[in-house]
Amino acid sequence: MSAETLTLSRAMNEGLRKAMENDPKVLIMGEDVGRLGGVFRVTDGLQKDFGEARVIDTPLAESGIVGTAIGLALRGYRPVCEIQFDGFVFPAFNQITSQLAKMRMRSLGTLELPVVIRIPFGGGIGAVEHHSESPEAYFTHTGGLRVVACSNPADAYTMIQQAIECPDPVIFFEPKRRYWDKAPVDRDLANAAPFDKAVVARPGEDVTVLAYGPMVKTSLEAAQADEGHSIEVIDIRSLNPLDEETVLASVRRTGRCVVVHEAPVFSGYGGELAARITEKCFYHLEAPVLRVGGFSTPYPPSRLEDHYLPDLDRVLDAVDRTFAW
Amino acid sequence: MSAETLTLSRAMNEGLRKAMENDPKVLIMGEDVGRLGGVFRVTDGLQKDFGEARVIDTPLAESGIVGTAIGLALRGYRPVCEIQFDGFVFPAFNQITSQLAKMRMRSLGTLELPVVIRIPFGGGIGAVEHHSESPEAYFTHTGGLRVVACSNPADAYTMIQQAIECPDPVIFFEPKRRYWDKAPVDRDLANAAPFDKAVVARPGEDVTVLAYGPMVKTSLEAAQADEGHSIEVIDIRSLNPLDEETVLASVRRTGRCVVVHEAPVFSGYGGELAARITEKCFYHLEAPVLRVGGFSTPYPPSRLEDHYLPDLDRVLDAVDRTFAW
Amino acid sequence: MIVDAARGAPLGTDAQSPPSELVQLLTPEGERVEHPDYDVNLTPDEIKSLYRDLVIVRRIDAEAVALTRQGELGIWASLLGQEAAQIGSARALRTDDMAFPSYREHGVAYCRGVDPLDLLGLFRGVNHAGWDPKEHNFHLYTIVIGSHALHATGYAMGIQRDGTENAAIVYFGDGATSQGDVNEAFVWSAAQNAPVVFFCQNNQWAISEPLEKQSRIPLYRRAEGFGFPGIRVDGNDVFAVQAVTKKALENARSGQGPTLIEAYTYRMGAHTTTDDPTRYRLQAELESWKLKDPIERVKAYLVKNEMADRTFFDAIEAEAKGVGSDLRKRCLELPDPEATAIWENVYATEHPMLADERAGFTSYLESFEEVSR
Amino acid sequence: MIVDAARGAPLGTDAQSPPSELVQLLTPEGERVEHPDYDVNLTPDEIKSLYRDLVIVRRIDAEAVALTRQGELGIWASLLGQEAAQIGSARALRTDDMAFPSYREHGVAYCRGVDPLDLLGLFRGVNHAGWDPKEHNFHLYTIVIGSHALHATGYAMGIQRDGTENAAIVYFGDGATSQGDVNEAFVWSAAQNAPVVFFCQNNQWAISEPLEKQSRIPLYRRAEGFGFPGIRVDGNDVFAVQAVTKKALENARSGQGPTLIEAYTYRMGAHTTTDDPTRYRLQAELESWKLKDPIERVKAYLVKNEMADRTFFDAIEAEAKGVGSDLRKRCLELPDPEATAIWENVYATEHPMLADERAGFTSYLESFEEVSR
Ligand SMILES: Cc1ncc(C[n+]2csc(CCOP(=O)(O)OP(=O)(O)O)c2C)c(N)n1
Ligand SMILES: Cc1ncc(C[n+]2csc(CCOP(=O)(O)OP(=O)(O)O)c2C)c(N)n1
Ligand SMILES: [Mg+2]
Ligand SMILES: [Mg+2]
Repeated sequence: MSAETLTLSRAMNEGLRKAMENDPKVLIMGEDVGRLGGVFRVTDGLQKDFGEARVIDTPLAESGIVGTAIGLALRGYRPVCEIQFDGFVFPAFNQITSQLAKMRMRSLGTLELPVVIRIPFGGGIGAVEHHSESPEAYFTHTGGLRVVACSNPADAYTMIQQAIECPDPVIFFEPKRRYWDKAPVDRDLANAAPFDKAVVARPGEDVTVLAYGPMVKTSLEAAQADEGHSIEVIDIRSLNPLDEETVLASVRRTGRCVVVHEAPVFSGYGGELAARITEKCFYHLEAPVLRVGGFSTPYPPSRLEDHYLPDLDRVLDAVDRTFAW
Repeated sequence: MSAETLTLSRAMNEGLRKAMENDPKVLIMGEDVGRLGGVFRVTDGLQKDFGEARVIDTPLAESGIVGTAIGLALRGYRPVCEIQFDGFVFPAFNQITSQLAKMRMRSLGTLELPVVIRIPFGGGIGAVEHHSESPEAYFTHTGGLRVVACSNPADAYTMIQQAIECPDPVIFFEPKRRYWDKAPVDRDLANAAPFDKAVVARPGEDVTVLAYGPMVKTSLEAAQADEGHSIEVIDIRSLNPLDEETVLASVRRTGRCVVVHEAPVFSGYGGELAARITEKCFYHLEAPVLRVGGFSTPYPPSRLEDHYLPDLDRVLDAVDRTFAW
Repeated sequence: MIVDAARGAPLGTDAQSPPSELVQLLTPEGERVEHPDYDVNLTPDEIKSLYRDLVIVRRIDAEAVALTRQGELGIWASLLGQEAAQIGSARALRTDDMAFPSYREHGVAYCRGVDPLDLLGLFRGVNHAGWDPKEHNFHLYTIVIGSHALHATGYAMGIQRDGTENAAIVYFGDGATSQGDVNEAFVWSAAQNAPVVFFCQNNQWAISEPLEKQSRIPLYRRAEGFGFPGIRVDGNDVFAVQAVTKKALENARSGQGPTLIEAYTYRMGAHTTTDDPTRYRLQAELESWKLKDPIERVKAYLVKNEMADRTFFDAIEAEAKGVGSDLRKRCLELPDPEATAIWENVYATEHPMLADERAGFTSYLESFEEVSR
Repeated sequence: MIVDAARGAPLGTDAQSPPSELVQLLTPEGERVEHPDYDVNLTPDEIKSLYRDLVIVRRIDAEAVALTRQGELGIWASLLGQEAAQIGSARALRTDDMAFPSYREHGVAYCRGVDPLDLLGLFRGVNHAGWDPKEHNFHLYTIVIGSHALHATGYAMGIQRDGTENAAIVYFGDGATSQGDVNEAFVWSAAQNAPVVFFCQNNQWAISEPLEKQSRIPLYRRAEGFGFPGIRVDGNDVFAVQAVTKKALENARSGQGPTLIEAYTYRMGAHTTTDDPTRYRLQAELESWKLKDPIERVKAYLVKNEMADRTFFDAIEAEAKGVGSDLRKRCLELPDPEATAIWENVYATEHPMLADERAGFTSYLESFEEVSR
């Protein structure tokens, strides 16, 4: 096994590099992705090695980034777009929702748009407004898109390559506060789980905790800290399609479930998980599926984000409540 | 009581007129809202009577419509924006999500944006692509916005006036396939329920059906048709804030609940309702909350919409399933 | 006073003013005129062929309007009056150029070899688009105004990377020039020097809104502000449109970047079959544009120059009629899609939840059949 | 070859070329020069007052950078080098005009009477914006690029409807000109003839991207394409900026509609304190711009014309220092908000779910206190 310890940012970078080496049609585009290497250095060095035609510093216009990426894909390219921060994906929302997601169906399958949209997401880095959003639910509700989130360097490396290879458009969420976390990365793709499968990040017996992106680490820490219960943590990884099988099997076994995400709970992705799990495991559940997440407000100023964001204690509080039901 | 029979479109029109008469700061803006009176004639005659300064035929740019409406609101106006069809709200998504929803909080409450965004929504009119969408979940997940949907002429008349009076931004959904349905309209606002309250549209004993917008009528027809069960139909009206009290009281009484909307079920608003109700009524539920809605695909060509959209039979099928659980 | 101030543009709105800067090679009366920068050199057969296109396309359009009236289509966006803008520009394209239409480009579709029947699917509601864009180098209709201007620009960036001598052309209306996406496409194509031609059919109206609601100067001048050439052409003059488009395409193919063409024309019909233009525009305006009809002037030219006679015109008329009735017949035969089409082509490969939904719905449907059996 | 084709603009990118069309009234050496269309007539006291503004604002900025280095602020967007563009334009405003800043307009904020402390809240993370826009006629900072160009335009439409003689001004960068929203604001303001001045600080960089990634011609020319005037001014010349802005504002107030001003300047510092410009630009460029410093030239002018002496400059220096240390002191005292602020000001009135969340969280927090007691 060729595992080497990398930061998540570096693992992304190497995954992108690999994809570019394997397929000359793969392009990188976005604001500051060239000489600067992106504000999180995910594209560091790629323009130097692959040239300005393949690593494009774009005009400052997100609708333009996604719209021209669609055009490039129609011409046979595989663009990987970087949206600089989560809060800046909204100018591109129209192109994503009405064009990127729908063009395969609109064309009766004659067109495909293998476009990947990378979005560093989530809070916890003390940033100013619009730099800490978790907009995944907007995309999971949009049929035609695949939505995935990586949580660690190893997955970053493999999932980005799988996403680029995928013929469908993929919204690829990267947990920005975990960019500098290090972990071993196995460079052999053959060992990797398919990017549309959930994985059990930590097996357990008593309760299932579902998380993705930055909250996987938080959930694992909670599981570690809880001496009273054996917590199973599942890294959802693919939000749409959801790997129901893995999730339902776990909840049927444990009978309890807590969903964790940073996004506001109200009308968020956790609602889907809770509703679906409840429908499919109704008689297995000892307590309702509980959701831990951001509050139903705009993201607060960063000095308040520790309150706003789920942490180990809030996860454990929810776990405890499922036992007290 | 001064009830008169009006179409929903006409009731909207008269509600808007009333609001404009009551407050000279109320403006109407949108594409074709002037001389044409809007493609659904909701603003018919208003430009003629209130002039071009108050009823503005805007450039063809939705981000511009919402963005300039925000500016007008900052100057003390109360703009009511028309988005011509549901599928055309997405170019304005950035302005709605990052500006309209968040400015009160951003300003520590010194600014308010009493902007109403009217969106004719939903399918069933045999239209081409982008003219039959149900994008409400994108907005219910966005803190800072109020999201309401009217389902009948009487509510159209009162709710639009309440929305315009409200100091918060309101996303106002109008059930486009019901525009030509007629019903009595009570012009006395004092008799109207607050626009953020749900109403029991039809009392019943055995199962609660939750709906809003166009699906209220469908649900009422289902209730009417079901001879085996006594169905209570609740018109949610306000999606955010949700009137939990009315909803929970009903479900606790019936022990069964079906949620109906046209939007795709996956990661939709029904997920929130199901998750929330399950959490708050866990021991009252005889069956999981079931969701009836659009499929997790783009909206299909109109010749397939009768399959795609929930109808009486699909509502009853879900009701039956809650009894068979 | 408020009203006036708010109506805007008191400096003098010349957006609508008589277009003096307009490239014209054929007058409404059918006279050939010279232009210092543009010329066409067409054989009589080529001119007759253009005439044929114009007539047939108008006929296809009329048939679709009739089919809509009879409930066979849900809606139709008529190109009536815009035939020369569409045929002239489309006939300037090479097969391996790529065209991105809006929703009214039935004439362009025809020139790109799309079976008119395939256009009807979307308006009838049996599909969202019925042709393979790659087969015709003619993209799908785009209904969300302006979005496809960016697609064309991106496609043109792909052409640059492929190193081939091709161009993309994108069609949109006067109203579309207000959309952020169209302006972003101007930004991108200029900064990237992309081989794309922006073809704006200024038909004077965006549904009920006249041009001055969008712009106070002629639209072709927008391009200057982005650093590439803009030109206004008589959109009812098929010769001029072809000449101007040809040159813009050549410039694009030879690395000289984008051009904006404003084809000055008129939407003779309603916005769509559901629209009622009597609510917002005057009959007189329509009458004045009738005198500038794009087909009549070619006919006048052919007649004046004795290039065609009655037999020719009758034959074209008959052919067009045939195309129309054939289209009607085939339209009525268009099958409705199966319910399961809802889940098709959403993703490239099996999506477990969609598969569940489809299976669930199928057995739900079967439950009715069982009951009725 | 692909690389070259894709890099774009082989026609000759003059977006970056030496700005000959630039309005200048004071050279980098401190010489007053004449301009046919623009002039300023400032008393020595007024000039000294401008000098004072420039110095104090630079000092506020430097203090904020230092506070960031020391971890007291999370981030800071320095205006270093752009003082004249901001002071010159803001000093042209009337109190009852309205300004819409981007996130770097600390100099404008200062002129609008915003306590510099109130600017720090957002960068420290104790709030999203710390001043009342209505009190200062200075809107909140807008971080999402370009969005506020539409707000300013809408606000200006409100001015039209009120019938008052005012104008709105909106500040944005060179990069922002690529955003759809900014271009839609151009469309709207032209069509509506709104009294708005678009003030673009072209500081040559959008984070790491040089201007030619956004445009191949000078930015001020963008306005032509929309039918209103654009003008490029030496953004490091406080006299010229003031003169040009004053005229544009007067035009707006008197019903002549929008103007685009491109203030040609340079971002002397990093994009923000988290940026590392050595990765993408050369020291030589910085050095050449140092010679055009906006403060030095006013100083040279004052000295040359014997309007100020050492005592004056020392006094200003001391005052600036005082402002800086006072700011530092007050910054350190800025209290963190209470957790319950999360639910405040989201809606105008009580929102039942938010109330539930707040109550739930409060008792959750209390449960810890109980444990720790
Ligand atoms: C983004 C968006 N907003 C609104 C509409 C509704 N709509 C359809 S056509 C049209 C007018 C288009 O005018 P123009 O661009 O001049 O094209 P024309 O129809 O005249 O060919 C409008 C507003 C739309 N399709 N897309
Ligand atoms: C819509 C949006 N996209 C991306 C960003 C991230 N971002 C912040 S500043 C910036 C560059 C802005 O450049 P410019 O407009 O020239 O202003 P300057 O910072 O030079 O003053 C970018 C890309 C943003 N804030 N908003
Ligand atoms: Mg038009
Ligand atoms: Mg800049």
